[in-house]
Amino acid sequence: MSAPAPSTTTPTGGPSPLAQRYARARTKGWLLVLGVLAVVSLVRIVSGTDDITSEATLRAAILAACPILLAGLGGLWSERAGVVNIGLEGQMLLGTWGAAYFTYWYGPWHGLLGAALLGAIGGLLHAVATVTFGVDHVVSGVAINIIGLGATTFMAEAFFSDLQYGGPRQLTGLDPLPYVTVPGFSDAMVWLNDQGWFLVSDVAGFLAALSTKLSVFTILIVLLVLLTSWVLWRTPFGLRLRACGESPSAAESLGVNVYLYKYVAVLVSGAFAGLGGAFLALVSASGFVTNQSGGRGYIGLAAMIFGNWTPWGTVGASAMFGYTDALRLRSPEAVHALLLLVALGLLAMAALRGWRKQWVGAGLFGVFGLAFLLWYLLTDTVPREFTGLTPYLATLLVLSLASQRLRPPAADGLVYRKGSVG
Amino acid sequence: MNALRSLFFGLLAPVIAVAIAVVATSVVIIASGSDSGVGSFWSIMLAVPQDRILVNIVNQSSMIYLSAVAVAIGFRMNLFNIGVEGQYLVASYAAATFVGAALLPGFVNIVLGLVIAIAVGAAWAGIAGLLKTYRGVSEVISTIMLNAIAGIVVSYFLDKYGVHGGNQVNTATAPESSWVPGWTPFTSADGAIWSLDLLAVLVGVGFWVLLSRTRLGFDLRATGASTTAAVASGVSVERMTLVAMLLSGGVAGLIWMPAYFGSAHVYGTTFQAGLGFTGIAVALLGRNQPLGMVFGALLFAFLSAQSNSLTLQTDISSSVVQITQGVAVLAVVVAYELVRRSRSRVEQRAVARATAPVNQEVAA
Amino acid sequence: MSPQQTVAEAAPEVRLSGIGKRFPGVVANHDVDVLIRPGTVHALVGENGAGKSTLMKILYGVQKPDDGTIEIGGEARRFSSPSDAISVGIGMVFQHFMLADNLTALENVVLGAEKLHGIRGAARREFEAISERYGFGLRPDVLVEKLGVADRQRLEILKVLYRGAKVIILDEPTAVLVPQEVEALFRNLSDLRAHGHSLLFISHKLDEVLAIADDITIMRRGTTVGTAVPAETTKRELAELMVGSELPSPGTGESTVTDVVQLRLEGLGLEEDGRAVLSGIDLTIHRGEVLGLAGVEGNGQAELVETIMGMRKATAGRIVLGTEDITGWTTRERRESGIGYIPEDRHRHGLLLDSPLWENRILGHQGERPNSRGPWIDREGARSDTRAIVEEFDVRTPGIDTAARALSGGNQQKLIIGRELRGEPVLLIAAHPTRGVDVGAQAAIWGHLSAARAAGLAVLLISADLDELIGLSDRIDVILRGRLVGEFDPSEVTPRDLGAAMTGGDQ
Amino acid sequence: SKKSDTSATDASSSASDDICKTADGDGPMIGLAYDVGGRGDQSFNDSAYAGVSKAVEEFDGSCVEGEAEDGEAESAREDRLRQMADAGATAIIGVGFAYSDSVNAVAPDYPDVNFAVVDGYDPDSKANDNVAYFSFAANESSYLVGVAAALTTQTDEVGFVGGVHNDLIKAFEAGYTAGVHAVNPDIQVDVAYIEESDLSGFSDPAGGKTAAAGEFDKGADVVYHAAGASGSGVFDAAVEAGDGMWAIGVDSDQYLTATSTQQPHILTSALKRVDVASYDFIKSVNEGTPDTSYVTYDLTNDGVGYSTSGGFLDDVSDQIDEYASKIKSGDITVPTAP
Ligand SMILES: Nc1ncnc2c1ncn2[C@@H]1O[C@H](COP(=O)(O)OP(=O)(O)OP(=O)(O)O)[C@@H](O)[C@H]1O
Ligand SMILES: Nc1ncnc2c1ncn2[C@@H]1O[C@H](COP(=O)(O)OP(=O)(O)OP(=O)(O)O)[C@@H](O)[C@H]1O
Ligand SMILES: [Mg+2]
Ligand SMILES: [Mg+2]
Repeated sequence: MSAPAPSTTTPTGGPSPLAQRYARARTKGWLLVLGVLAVVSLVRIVSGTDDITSEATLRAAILAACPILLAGLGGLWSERAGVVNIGLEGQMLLGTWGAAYFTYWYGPWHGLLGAALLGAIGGLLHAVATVTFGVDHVVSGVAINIIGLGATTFMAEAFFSDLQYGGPRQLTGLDPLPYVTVPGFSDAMVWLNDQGWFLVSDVAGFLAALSTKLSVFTILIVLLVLLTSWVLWRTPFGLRLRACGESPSAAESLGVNVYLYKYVAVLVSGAFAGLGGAFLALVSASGFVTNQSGGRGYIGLAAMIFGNWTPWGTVGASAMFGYTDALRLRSPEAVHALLLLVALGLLAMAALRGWRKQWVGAGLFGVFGLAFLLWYLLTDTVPREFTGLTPYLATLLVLSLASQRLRPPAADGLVYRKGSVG
Repeated sequence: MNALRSLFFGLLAPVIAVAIAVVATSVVIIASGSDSGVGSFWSIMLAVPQDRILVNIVNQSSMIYLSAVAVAIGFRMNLFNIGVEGQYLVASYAAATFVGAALLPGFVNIVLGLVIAIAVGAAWAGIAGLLKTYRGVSEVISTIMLNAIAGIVVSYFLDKYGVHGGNQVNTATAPESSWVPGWTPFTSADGAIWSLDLLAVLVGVGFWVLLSRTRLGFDLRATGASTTAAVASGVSVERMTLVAMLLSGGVAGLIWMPAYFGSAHVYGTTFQAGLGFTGIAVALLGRNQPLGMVFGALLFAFLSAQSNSLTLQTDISSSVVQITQGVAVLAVVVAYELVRRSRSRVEQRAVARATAPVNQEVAA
Repeated sequence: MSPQQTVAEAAPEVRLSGIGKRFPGVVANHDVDVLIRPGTVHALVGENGAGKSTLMKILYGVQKPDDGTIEIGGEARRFSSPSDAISVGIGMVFQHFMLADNLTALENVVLGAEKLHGIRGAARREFEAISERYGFGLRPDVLVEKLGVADRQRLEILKVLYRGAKVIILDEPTAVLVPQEVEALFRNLSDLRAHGHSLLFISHKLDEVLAIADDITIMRRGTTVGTAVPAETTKRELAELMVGSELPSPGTGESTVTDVVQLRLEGLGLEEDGRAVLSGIDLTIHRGEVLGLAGVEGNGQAELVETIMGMRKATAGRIVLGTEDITGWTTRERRESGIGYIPEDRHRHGLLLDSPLWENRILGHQGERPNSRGPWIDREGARSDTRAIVEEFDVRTPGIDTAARALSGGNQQKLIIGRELRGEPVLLIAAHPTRGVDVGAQAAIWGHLSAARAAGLAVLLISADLDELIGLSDRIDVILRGRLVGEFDPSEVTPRDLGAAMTGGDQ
Repeated sequence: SKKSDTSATDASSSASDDICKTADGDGPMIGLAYDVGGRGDQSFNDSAYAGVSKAVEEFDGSCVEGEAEDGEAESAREDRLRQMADAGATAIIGVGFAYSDSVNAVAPDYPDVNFAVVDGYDPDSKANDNVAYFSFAANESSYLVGVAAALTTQTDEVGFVGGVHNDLIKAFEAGYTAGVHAVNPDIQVDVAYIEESDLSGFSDPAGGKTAAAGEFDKGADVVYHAAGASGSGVFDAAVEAGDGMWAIGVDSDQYLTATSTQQPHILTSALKRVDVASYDFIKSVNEGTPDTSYVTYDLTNDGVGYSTSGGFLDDVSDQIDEYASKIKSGDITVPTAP
C-alpha cells in the first residue's frame, strides 16, 4: 500500500535511482573482494603458509574455477528464463567429447565450437522436453545426464579407438589453445608476490596469476561473464528473458514469445556447459577422458545458486570452489590454514548479523565460526582424507547458512504453457 | 469402458517411449559405423536369455526395484532425492561392518544387519531432509553433495578399519551362519535367486499400500499434487518432507542387502555402485507407480544382462545400452505428459456432456 | 456525460462480428457481435463464465477465434499474438494483473515495447510523463512487489498507454477496488475518454456500468444477447438480459445469533520479517452468527484467515475455539476440532485439480469418518459420501472419478462447500465463497450458508462483494492495515460507508 | 578399476588389426576378459592383448574377447567368464583384480579350464587348483625409477602423483620413495594423490596436471605418476614446467604412446609386463603344466622393469641395473607400504 508519492526526477535526466543502486552494488562488491583479500593475507601471515596466495596456486585455482564457472553461467542463463537445468553435467560431458573430436580433426578453435554445439544439442533436448512438452525440469535434467554419459562413452569408443594417441576411453595430445604472458608486468608481479608483504604481495599474486601463462580461453570466459551480465541486465533481450523467468504470463501478455526466449536461454545454457567441457579437455589438460567432468556440472549449479542467480555471485562461488580444489591438490597441508579463513569469515558474518539484530543468524554463524576456530587451533593438519570433502562441505555449509536470503527467479522451475495468460 | 480407457492411457506412454528408444539406439549404432551392424545388435539383445541370465535378471531387477521405490517415495511429493546412491553406499558399508563383526548369532545378526542398513540409510537421507525443512536448502543440491561426501567418508573408514589383502580392502567377511543364500532354479552353475530379493516384493507391496490405503500416503500424494492445497488441508509439509526423506533413505539402505547376504558377504571390491542412479531412471520410467516400476526394473536388468554378450560377439560397446535407457526415460516422461493432456481434454468433454448446457449442440 | 457529446457518426473503432471460440467441453463464445464507437466507454456485462474474458483475449490476440472477424478502424485483422493487437493500438488490463513482482515498475512497462523509447532514460521520462498527465503518481524504480492493488492497476493502465493504445480493454477492473478507488479509477477513465481513447469496460456491477458507460453490450452463455444505452435502461432490465431472470440478492432472514461464543480472538498479532501484518485483533463470533469482515485486499484479511487456520503462527494473542485455547495447535488439529475452511483461491488451496472428486472430498478431512479409520483410508466410505455431496449440493459432474480440474468453477466451489459443511463444523471460515461462480450457483451457496447458520454454525465471512457482506452478515468488522478499525450493523450501513472505513477515509 | 597399466610396445597398432577375429587355429582357445577400457586403452588391456596375440600366433590358437563396463554387477563378470568357457576357451585371463571374486566363483564349475587373474588374489580360503594369480612387484619397478629420479634430479626434490590413495598405489609410492632415498636420503619426495577413494582419480587429467604442477612449482624436477589416464595431465605439467623437467610413466613404456611434445620430458617408465605374464600362462597351459595359485612377476623373471626409450638414462642405466641386481639377489628388500 505505498501511497502515491510525487514522481521524483531531474528533467535533465541525471543519474537515475536505478543506476545509483547499481553503482552502490558495484562499490560494495569491490569492498567485499578487498576485504576478503585482506583476511586471506592476514591468515597467510598468521599461519605462515605462503602457498595460499602464491601466484602458482592462484593460477591453478583459476584453472580449476573456469569449468565450474562456465557450468554456473550456463545454469544462470536457463534459470533466469525460468528453466532449471541440472542437465548441465550431461551437457558438459557432451562438450568434452565435442571438443576432443573437433580439435583432433580441425584444431582447437573448432574444438570450442564443437563443444558448444554438442552442449547446445543437450540443451535442445532439455528445452524440447521442458518448454514444449512441459516435463518437470529436474526429471528431464536427470534423463539428460544419463544420456550424456552414455552417449559420450559410446561415441568415444566408436570414434576415438583407432586415432593416434586415442583409445576407447581417451584421446590425448590435442593441440592446445595459445597462452599469453604479459612480458615484464608478469615478472614484476611474481617478484612482488614472493616478497610476502601484507596485502600487496597477495594482490600481486592475483595479478601475476592473471598475467602469466593465461590461456586465451580464460580471457574468453571473462568476456563471456561480462557479456552475460550486460546482455541479461542491460539489453531489451535480457529484460525479456528475465521476464520469462519472473512472470511468463506477464511477458506473453505483452507480446513476448515466451517459448522462443526459453529456448534461446536453454540452448545458450547448454552451449556454456559444453564450453566448460571443452575447457577440461583442452586447457585443464590436453586430452579427453570418459566421464571427465566428474560432477563439476553439479558444482557449477551450486555455485550459481549461492551466487544468488547473479553472474558475479557465480564468479565468486566458482572461485571459491576452484581455489579449495587447487589448494587440496597442490598443498594439502595448506588446507589447514583455510580453517582459520573460514572461521574468520563466519565470525565476521555473525558480527554483521548481530549488528543487524538478526540473532538467530548471528548465533548460527557464531557457533560454526567458533567450531572452525577451535578446529584450527587444536590441530595442525587436516587429515588428507578430508581435504577432498572441502568443496562439498563448503556448499552445504554456505547453503544452509544463506538459503533463506537467496532469491531465485519467481517462476523458476515452473512449467509454463502458451496461451495461459489471464 | 472407463477402466479400459485408463488401461489404454496407462500403457500408451511406455510403448511409445520404448519404440522411440529402439529407433534412437539403432540410429546411433548405424551412425557409429559398426561392422557387426544393427541386426546382430538386436538379435543378441532380443535373444532368449540363458538360464543364468534369467537368474541375474531377477536378482538385479529386485535391487534396482528397491532403488526405484526409494526414489519414488520422494518423487511422489516432488522431493527429488538424487541421493539414493550415497544413502545405500553408507548403509551397505555400515551393515556389512556390523554383520562382519559377528557380535550376534546368525539369524539375529541378519535381522539387526538389515535394521542397521535401514537406519543408516534413513539417517543419511535425513540430513538432506533437515537441511531442507530447517534451512531451506534444495534437496537436489544437498543430496548430490551428500553423495560425494558418502564416498569419501566410507572409503576413509574402510581403509582405516577394513581388512587389507591382495591390493584390496574389504569389511570382515560375514559369518556363514549369517548368509542368506537363496533358491537355485537351474544348475548351481547358473546361480541362485537370492532369498532377500523378497525384500523388493515386500517393499513394493508396502509402497502400494502406503500410497493407496493409508492417510500418510494420501498426505504424501496430496503434497506432491499441490503443496498449497495440502498445507491448507492440515498437512505439515516440514513433517512430510522429513518423513518422506527418512522412508526413502530407509528403503535405499536395503538396496544392496540381497547381494550382500546372498553372495558378496563383504563390502568392498564386489560392491555394485550406481544402482542409486539407475533407480532414478526406473522410477521415472515406471512413473513412480508400484507396478510400473516393476516393469521398468525388469527392462533395465534385462538390457544390462543381455548387453553383456555384445563385446564378445560384436564390435558394439555395451555402453550403447545406456543411451537406450536414457532416451527411454526422457521419451517416457514426455509421452506421459502428452497422454495426461489428451486425457484431461477427454474428461472435460465428458463433463460438458454430463452437465449439458444450451451450448452443447454448438460444441458438437 | 451523455452519448450526444461523443462523435456518433465516426466509423466504429472496433467491430467484432460472429466471433466463436470453443474449448474442450465448453463453448466460450459463439455468434458474438460487438461494435465500439471511437472515444466512448463501452461496457460489456455478463455473469461469470458468460465468455467476456475469452472474447477480450480474442480481441487482444491471446487466443485465436474459431470463427468470426475482427475489424479495427474499418480494417479486418487477424491476431496471432498480443503483439499484433498492440501494434494496431489495442491494450488490455487483465482480470488478474500481469506484473512481474521482482522487476521494477519501469521494467514492467517497457517490457516488450523496448523499441519505442529503449529501456533507459527516454523510457523513464516517458513513464513519468504519462504518470504525470493522468495523475497516477507512480515511480519508475520501485519493485512492483512493493505496490498496492490500486497502484498495480494504475501501472497496468500506464503499461497500456505507454504503448500508445487507442482501444483499452479493462477486464473487471473494479473487482478488487473499494468505492473510493473506483471513483478515482472512473475519473482516470473519463480523462482517457476525453483524450480520445475508446475503452472496453467489463463488469457485472451494474450501477458502475450505468455510471460510466456510453454503450452497453450484454453477454449470456457465450453470446451477445443485446445492447443498451445507459440513459434508456434500468438495472433490472440489464440484469434480466444478463441472466435471463431476476438477479438473486443475498439475504438471510431473521437473526439466529445465540450468546454462546464459538470463536474468540484476543489481541491476535502476526509479524512477518519484522513487519506487523496483524496487530491487536480482538473479535468474537457466536454460534449461529455470521461475522462479515470487510477490507481492501492486502490489508491482512488473508493473513488473519490463515492464522486462524494455523497456516501461519500468531506472534501475539490467543485464539480460543469454544472453550479451548487453540493458539498452539496445528492446522490439522484445528480442522479436526471442527473448523471448516472455504479458501479464497480454490485452485491453490481448495483442490487437488488432477485428482478425482472423491479424493478431493477427503482433502482437509483425512482424519474424519467416513474418509478414514485410524491410519487407514476408507475408500468406500469416502466414495459413497462424495456421491451424497454431489447429490445434495447439485455438483454437475459425470461421476466422482472425474478429475476436479474438469469441473467448472461453480461446480468446484459447490463441491468444496459440500465437503466443508458435511462434517458438521462448529466454525466456518468462508473466504469469497461465491467468487467466480455464476448466479445459479451463487444463490445456492447463499442458501447453504444461511441454512448452516440457522443450525448454529458460526461463520467468519470474507468477501470483496460488499452487497454480499451486507446481505449475509449479522455484524461487519472492517480491517485496515492489519487492525480492526470499526464495526458496523449491516442493517444500517451502506457500501459507501464501508468503503470509507476500509480505506481509512473517514478518519 | 580404472587402474591403467600397459606394456604394448605396439599399443597404437594393436587397436586396429584384430587377431581374435581372424585367427581360427585348432591350438588352444584363449578367453580374454578385459577390464573397463578394453583393447586399445594403451594400457594393461592392450598389454594383455599383446601377450595373447603372440601366443595365439605361436601356438596357432584362437581367442575370444569380452569387456567390462563401469559399475557392472559382479554377476556380469561371472557371466562373461562363463560365456568364454562355454565357447570352448581352455585358458581364460581376467585382466584386473576386479575379476578375482568372479573367477573364484566360476573356476570350480570348469575344472578343465585354466583361469588367470592379473593383479588377482584368492578371496576365500578354499584354494582353486585351476586358477593362477599374477602379482606384479610394482614396488620393485617403482624402486628402480625412484633411483633413476634420484640420479637425475638437480634440485634434490622429486615428486609422486597417485591416482587414488589405495593400497595398490601406495605400493608404488613406497617403492619409489625407497629408491630415491637409497641414492640420497636427503632428497625430498613430494607426494600427492588426486582422489582419496573415488576411482575418478584415474580419469582426471586436470587433477593430475594440477597436482604435478604443484610439485614442480615447489621445486621438484622429476615427477613419477601412478594415476592411469590422469597421467597425461602429469606429462602436460612437465611440458609446461619447461626444459629439464621430467615425468616418469607407469605400467607401459609411455614414451611410445606419448605425444611428440611430451616425449622429451618422459625420463622412463616403470614397466609391468602383463604381456609376458599372459604369454607365459598360455604357454604353460599349452604345455600341459598350467600355472596355478600365486605367480609373482618381479625383476627376477622380467615381470617388471623400467624402460629406456628416449635414451635419457643411457649414462646412469648401469647404476640402476646394479640396484636391480641387488634386489634380485635379495640384498635389497623393497617395502610395499609407505
Ligand atoms: N483456457 C480455457 N480452456 C477451457 N475453457 C475455458 C478456458 N478459458 C475459459 N474457459 C471457459 O469459457 C467460458 C467463458 O470463460 P470466461 O472467462 O470468458 O468467462 P467470463 O465472462 O470472463 O467469466 P468471469 O466473469 O468469471 O470472468 C467459461 O466456461 C470458462 O470456464
Ligand atoms: N483455465 C482453464 N483451463 C482449462 N479448462 C478450463 C479453464 N477454465 C475453465 N475451464 C473449463 O471451462 C468450463 C467452465 O468453467 P467455468 O468455471 O469458467 O465456467 P462457469 O460458467 O464459471 O461454470 P459455473 O457456471 O459452474 O461457475 C469447465 O468445463 C472447465 O473445464
Ligand atoms: Mg512434478
Ligand atoms: Mg473473466
